[in-house]
Amino acid sequence: MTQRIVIPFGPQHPVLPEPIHFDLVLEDEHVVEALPTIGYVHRGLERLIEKREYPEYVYIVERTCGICSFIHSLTYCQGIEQIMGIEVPERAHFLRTIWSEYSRLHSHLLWLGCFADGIGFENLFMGAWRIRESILDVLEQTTGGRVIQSSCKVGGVRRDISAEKLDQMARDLDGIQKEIEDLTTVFLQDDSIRHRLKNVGVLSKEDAYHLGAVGPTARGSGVAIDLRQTGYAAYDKLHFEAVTEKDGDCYARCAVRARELFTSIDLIKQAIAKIPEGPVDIKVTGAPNGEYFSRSEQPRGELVHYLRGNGTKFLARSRIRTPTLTNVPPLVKMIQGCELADVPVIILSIDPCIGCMER
Amino acid sequence: MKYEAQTTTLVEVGRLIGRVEQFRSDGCRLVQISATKNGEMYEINYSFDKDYKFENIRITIPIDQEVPSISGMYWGAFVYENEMHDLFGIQVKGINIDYKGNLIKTTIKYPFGAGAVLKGEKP
Amino acid sequence: MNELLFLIGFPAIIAILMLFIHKDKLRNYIVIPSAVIIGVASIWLLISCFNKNTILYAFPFEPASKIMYIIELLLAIFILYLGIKYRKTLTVALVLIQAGLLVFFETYLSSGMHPENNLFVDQFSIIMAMIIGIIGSLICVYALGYMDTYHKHHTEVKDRKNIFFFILFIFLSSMFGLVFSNNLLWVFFFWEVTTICSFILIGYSQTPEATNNAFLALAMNLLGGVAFMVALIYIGIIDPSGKLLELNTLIMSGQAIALVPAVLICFAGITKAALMPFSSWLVGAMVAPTPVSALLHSSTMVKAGVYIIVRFSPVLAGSLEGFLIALVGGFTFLLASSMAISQSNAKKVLAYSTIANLGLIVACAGIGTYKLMWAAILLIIFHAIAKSLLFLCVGTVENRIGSRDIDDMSGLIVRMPKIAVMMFIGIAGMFLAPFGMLISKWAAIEAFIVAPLGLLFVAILAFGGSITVFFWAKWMGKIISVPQVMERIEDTVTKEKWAVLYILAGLTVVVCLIFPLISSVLVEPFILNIYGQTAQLAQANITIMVMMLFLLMIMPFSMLFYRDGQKYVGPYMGGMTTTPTMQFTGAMGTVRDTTMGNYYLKNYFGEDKLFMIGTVLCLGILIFAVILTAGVVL
Amino acid sequence: MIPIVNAIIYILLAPIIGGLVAGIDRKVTARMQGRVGPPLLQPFYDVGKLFEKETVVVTISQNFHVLSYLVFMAVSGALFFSGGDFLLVIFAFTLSHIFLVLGAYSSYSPYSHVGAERELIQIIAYEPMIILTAVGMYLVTQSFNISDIIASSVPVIMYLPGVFVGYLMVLTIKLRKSPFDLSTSHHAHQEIVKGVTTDFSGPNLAKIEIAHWYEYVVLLGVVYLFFGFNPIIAIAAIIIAYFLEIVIDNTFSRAKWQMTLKTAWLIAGAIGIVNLATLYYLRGGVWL
Amino acid sequence: MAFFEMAKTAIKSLIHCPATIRYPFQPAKKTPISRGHVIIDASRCISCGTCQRKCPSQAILLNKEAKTWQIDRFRCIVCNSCVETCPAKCLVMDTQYTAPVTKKSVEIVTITYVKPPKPAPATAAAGGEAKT
Amino acid sequence: MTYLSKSPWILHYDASSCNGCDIEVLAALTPVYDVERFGIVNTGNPKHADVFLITGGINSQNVEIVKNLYEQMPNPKVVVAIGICAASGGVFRECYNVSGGIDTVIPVDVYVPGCAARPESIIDGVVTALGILEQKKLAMNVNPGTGKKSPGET
Ligand code: SF4
Ligand code: SF4
Ligand code: SF4
Ligand code: SF4
Ligand code: SF4
Ligand code: SF4
Ligand code: SF4
Ligand code: SF4
Repeated sequence: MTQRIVIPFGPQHPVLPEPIHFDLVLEDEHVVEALPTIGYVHRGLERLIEKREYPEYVYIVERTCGICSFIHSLTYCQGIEQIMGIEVPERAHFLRTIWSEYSRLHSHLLWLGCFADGIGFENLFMGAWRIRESILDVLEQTTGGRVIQSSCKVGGVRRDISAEKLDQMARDLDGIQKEIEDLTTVFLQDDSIRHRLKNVGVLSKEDAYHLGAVGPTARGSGVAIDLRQTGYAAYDKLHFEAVTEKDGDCYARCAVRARELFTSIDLIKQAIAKIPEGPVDIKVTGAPNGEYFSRSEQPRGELVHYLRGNGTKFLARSRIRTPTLTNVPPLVKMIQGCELADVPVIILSIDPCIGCMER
Repeated sequence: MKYEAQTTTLVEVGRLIGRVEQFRSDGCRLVQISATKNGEMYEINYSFDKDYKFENIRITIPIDQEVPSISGMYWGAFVYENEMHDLFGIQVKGINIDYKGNLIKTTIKYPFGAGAVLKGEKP
Repeated sequence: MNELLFLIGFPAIIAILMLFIHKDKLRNYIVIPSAVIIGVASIWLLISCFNKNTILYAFPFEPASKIMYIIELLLAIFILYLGIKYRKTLTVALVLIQAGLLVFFETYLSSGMHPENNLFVDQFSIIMAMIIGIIGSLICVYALGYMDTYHKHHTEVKDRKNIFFFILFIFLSSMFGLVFSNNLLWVFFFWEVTTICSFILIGYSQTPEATNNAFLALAMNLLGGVAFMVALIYIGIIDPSGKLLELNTLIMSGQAIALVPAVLICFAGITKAALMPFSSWLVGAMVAPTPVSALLHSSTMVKAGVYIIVRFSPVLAGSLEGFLIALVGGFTFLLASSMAISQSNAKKVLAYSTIANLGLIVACAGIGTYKLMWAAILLIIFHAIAKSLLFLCVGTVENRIGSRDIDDMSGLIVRMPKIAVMMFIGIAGMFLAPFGMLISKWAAIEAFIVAPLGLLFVAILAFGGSITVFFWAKWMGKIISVPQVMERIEDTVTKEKWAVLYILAGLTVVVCLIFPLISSVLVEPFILNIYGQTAQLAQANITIMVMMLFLLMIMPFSMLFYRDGQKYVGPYMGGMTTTPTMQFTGAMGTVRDTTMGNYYLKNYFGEDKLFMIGTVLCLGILIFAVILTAGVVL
Repeated sequence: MIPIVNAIIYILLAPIIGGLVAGIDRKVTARMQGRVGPPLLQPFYDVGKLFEKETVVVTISQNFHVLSYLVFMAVSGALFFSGGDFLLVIFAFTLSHIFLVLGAYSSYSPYSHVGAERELIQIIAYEPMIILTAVGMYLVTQSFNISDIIASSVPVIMYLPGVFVGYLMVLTIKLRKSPFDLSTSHHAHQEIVKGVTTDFSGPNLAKIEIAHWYEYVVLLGVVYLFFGFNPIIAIAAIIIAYFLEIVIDNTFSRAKWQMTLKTAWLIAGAIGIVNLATLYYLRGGVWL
Repeated sequence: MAFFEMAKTAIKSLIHCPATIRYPFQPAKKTPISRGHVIIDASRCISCGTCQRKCPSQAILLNKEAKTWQIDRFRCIVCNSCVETCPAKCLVMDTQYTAPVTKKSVEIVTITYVKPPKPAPATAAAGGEAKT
Repeated sequence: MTYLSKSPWILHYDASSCNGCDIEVLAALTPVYDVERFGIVNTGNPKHADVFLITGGINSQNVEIVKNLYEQMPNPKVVVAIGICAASGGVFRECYNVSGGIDTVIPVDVYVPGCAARPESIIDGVVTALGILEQKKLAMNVNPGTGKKSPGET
């Protein structure tokens, strides 16, 4: 009997910026067994709900994850607003949408970079993150924070963006779009990359759907789930289509994200063109009583905040179901039988965000 | 801004599997499973979605009651069910990949469960 | 001549003695001194004959030949009986054909033959005699201890040690006979005896697998025997006087006459040397107790095959047939090296490596320029020493840890440090500069490049040589990768075993150091004698090699400097903490062992696929060569 | 005498040149990525730093393997620059690499282990091509001796364009540049962390680094041989070749081992051998 | 076969100026609303304690008796909550981030606000607003 | 002046952070901030690292990991706690699973505040750490030979 190689892959591992662990069992470089261990980032923040009043809990919620921090706060606020029946001013909805899409841009670029790093393409990593800095600049100029925006609140948003700034943002986006085009061409055309991504980590459409894949992981397999279609925030006033690819391999998931960058740019431009004038928040009084599953589309897919109020300032339960958590079963399926070199590629291809997955 | 319509149906524990099977055969996907402590009872929500139509079924169980696993129908349910076990202490019977309490290791046992004592709190 | 007769006769006498000794103690008392005597005798042969080129001895032909004829017929009957008993139709058929041919030869042809110089000795024979006499008898000594343990572990195998040692010494005797006979008929006799010896040794454990493999070996070697016999008949027909039966005359007689028998005998040599497509018998022979493997691989049997081919090399040189034979060797080298990558069984790795190296030797001999012949002889010498050392090391390890799997040898450097170091030397001897095998390969490259059609072989060497690096290096790696805490378990190895291993390990190094001497005293005169010119390595390179060797020997002392001031930490495990025995708590809370297997790249270097390719390729070439030869004859 | 002087000069100067090359490499790479990059002398700072660190080992024999790696790398380079036999240089080169591999094996970390196995795959991938390079040089100049090859004023490159292409690929592997940075990598992160060097630290790692520098100089020295007829062209060729390697490094993702092996053997087998066969034919050898 | 897709960008970057901001030799990127650290105008703090209550990270500790306002900068997550909720508008978010330190410490400020004797509190607050 | 300060190699580990600080650490490596200007390389391997950049408030499962990584770094080494979580546990300080700051597990040399810590701030933090690294090196010269043999070693 030849021996197998057992590799503790993670929790600390340079291709995984976040801690997660796999017991990899290899024959040569063929993965015959891969079981994940999670829990390295579990903080237990959902129980802080009992110690923070619901308006302050936004600050906790947006620190579920530093990448789509804004969308967490948005989803939470929308949930509370629904329970309390608050009508948020229209301009606030548009601003939320704009910031959401900027978050998506920065998240996707970040992912493209990490992904390039995972397949050993350093220059591309640098390229993606260089472009991402211009997105972060916009976020900082409009919210005061690079990664933690602190701009959403129950009842609207904390800050407005001036008309001139909005114009300038729309203009800058053209330049960014050009740079992103160059970047994504490399991702989608270069044969050394295709060799690493094509037919790697294939997830069939049926598996994707029934294993609970969401976001680009699902869309890469041809399952067109995109919660923005439900028309929350200002998405009901904007036009876009869910980006899908058929093949279900790493390349398809990469292509979905690459193409979504352009959807986001387009959505931002539409929103800037259509944004109405008016106030950006309303005063909120009282306390939520009721429950709601607030859903939204994060860069990684469908996010669910289950909120349950009991009429006091402290909620009874907040449960955050993040896209990464539900993308783990498909990941476990995909990783069986791949090559060692594919392991980081496949793991990264679901764009795992352990921070929010474990809360 | 649109809020989506959501329905929540109460189901008896015994009929849970039947209902879930129905969702599966209707082509719904499993959105999430989550537990909530409600007094001396646990509520467990199973949420499904098909074409953006959100449906939720809910069972209510006493703290020490076992629930059946739905991982036979939805393979991926094991993450939620293990999580539910690790955080609430709810026993789930027949999970396909049973971590036996090792999915999320916590400083205190069943931090969301009845009687969990948080930091800085007195028992 | 007395030395020759002594070397042939003495082991035979000891062999017969062995048959009647059942007491282990007593056997030890006889085997060890006689091994020493054989070794000393072969050294004596060296001292007395090294400067005399070819010496021919006129040993009376008739009576000896008659005895051999009778023995051969008896052996044929013996095999026939076994073949029928085990229902091996192929074997039976081959024995019948061979015996038929033999009877034909003896009745119709041999009467008029009067070869005179039936025994001879030259530098090449001396080299072979040294290999047989020293390495072979060392293996016999080693076998004493090994067989004890073997029977303790394998109680199901009937203890037939007396027969075992009987055959072992017969083997040595017949090998001596083979290299000292100048009469092809006699060569054939000894040839057949080695075949049957190996047959019995391979089947020693009498398990179904062993029996099958023994018959496989037998069948393939009988096939070679048939070819040999045909060659003899051919010679008998073209030269009824029997003068051409004398090896030296035949070789001198030039291609026009000697090519056909040469090709046939080389075919026999290819079966015996287990080149593709006949490699499977040698791999199958691994079921035998390890000393047998060591013997077959290093000093006897397969060496008989290449010996005869190298002998005929001057005849082959420059002919298309020679090129084809070389091609078989070349492909065997490439493919067998590749197959070795996919093996985790240490003995199989050794087997494939042997096959590969024999392939290389045959490739050299087939092209047959003087430089290549020089390289071929060097390969024979270095291979014999390093390979026997390795087999015996594996045997010792196997005796102790109960596995011959390389993956199970991890941490051997801690568990059995002395053996591990010796194994290291053996492995290094097989593929690293400045050790012997590498010197020989280097010589081969430099020789092929100026040989006709050489580029192909240079390419084969370039690829095959680097492939070799892979499987040896990963083996070395396994030995020194230590899963933290391990206990030392080598104290039970017996004194004789140690002695044998020390001598062989010492030889591996020393022969490298004195190889310029060996080359100038034995190999170069021999080649000069045949070709009128000879090859040698440039003086500067030799100096550098020797310096490297010294450097290699000094380097380990650097460890002394590192004894203090070191901080020890566990290996990097992705942040996981490990126990001293390298376990960590993995997913689902299970405790896992950190195991590490080597790579086998089965999809690329898998045995089955490559063996198919090799068989088709080499069989095709051989058939072509046979048709070509037949064309010449008709 | 001259050979020994050359060897000594090599042993003293090669680390300096190699370190500078590494520094330039990092600087140019950084600029290709739109960054400023480290100072030119950064590799020296790194090595200096590593020597200042404490020695942490998993097993004591690691020290021995690394030292041997360094020593034999220097030896093979010295052989090269003293005009020795090309094949011997290659064998010494292999020997030193085996020590690196053994060092990796000795640490019993799965990451180094996989790195070691991959390093071996790389060795079998590139070695045939290096030997064919030597053979090509022989066919052109009728000698394996570096001194003779240099001395002959034949424009080797004219006869061996295919071999040169093959050699460039070997260079990519040996310089551990993407796409062939399988076993350990200077840059982007790898699934096997740092592969063979994972469990080396401090002074040991510094020695590996210095050995790399020695190696760079030898490898670039071989490029020189192709253009040996004119030193200026040769230096230019070295610069261009190295620049090309940097560009390749920056425009490829990492290949898997299967791809590496296939590409290397295909290029060595196809381009290299065809080139040599043609040459053989031209030189009046029989076919092949 | 499409290789060297990245070459264009790589060569372009090589000959162009790097994107790097040479911090600390060049000033850091900052915007007028960048959240750096909270500063207090101790002369206007009315010791109401709102900031302490609204701080999600409990970085602020107000001691009414000792008249001190204390901030632990190693707890403050610069969320701006205190600044937004302070009724006296005496807290400001400065754009300069807190410098790294080797020892954690808290910053204690003595509140120097003196209640204006006569006018009613409402007017005082209004006055404060008028000033800004 | 030693070479240590010219070539600080970092190891980054996310010990239960929200990612905010981690992506800022990564951002510091990328073109706009390019810490390689200071010779900083993100090694991803404790055995090569001099500076341990650690984010997050450390949950129970991470305690052993962090200690292990710290242990595997050769001396002299410094630990830089990046972000408020790493300094004190931050907003999650009261969470049941957060031990509250890196200094509850291993000694911390530099605290870099911010939520998330900005890349410039991280640069400042590493620069501060270099001074400490130098001091530690000097202390090591004064008191060398800390190495000891582990049991079972040959
Ligand atoms: S979000 Fe997760 S995957 Fe992406 S960069 Fe951060 S840690 Fe890595
Ligand atoms: S999915 Fe990841 S990126 Fe998105 S909010 Fe969650 S943690 Fe952040
Ligand atoms: S080691 Fe194994 S094969 Fe050898 S004798 Fe013992 S049991 Fe038999
Ligand atoms: S560690 Fe390597 S891949 Fe990561 S940013 Fe630095 S140079 Fe790039
Ligand atoms: S701006 Fe400066 S660095 Fe950039 S290209 Fe011009 S001179 Fe060079
Ligand atoms: S900025 Fe936020 S965290 Fe900091 S003191 Fe104010 S409220 Fe507290
Ligand atoms: S700072 Fe503002 S909120 Fe805080 S106590 Fe003073 S006045 Fe009240
Ligand atoms: S300090 Fe803030 S940004 Fe950093 S990890 Fe903690 S919560 Fe996230």
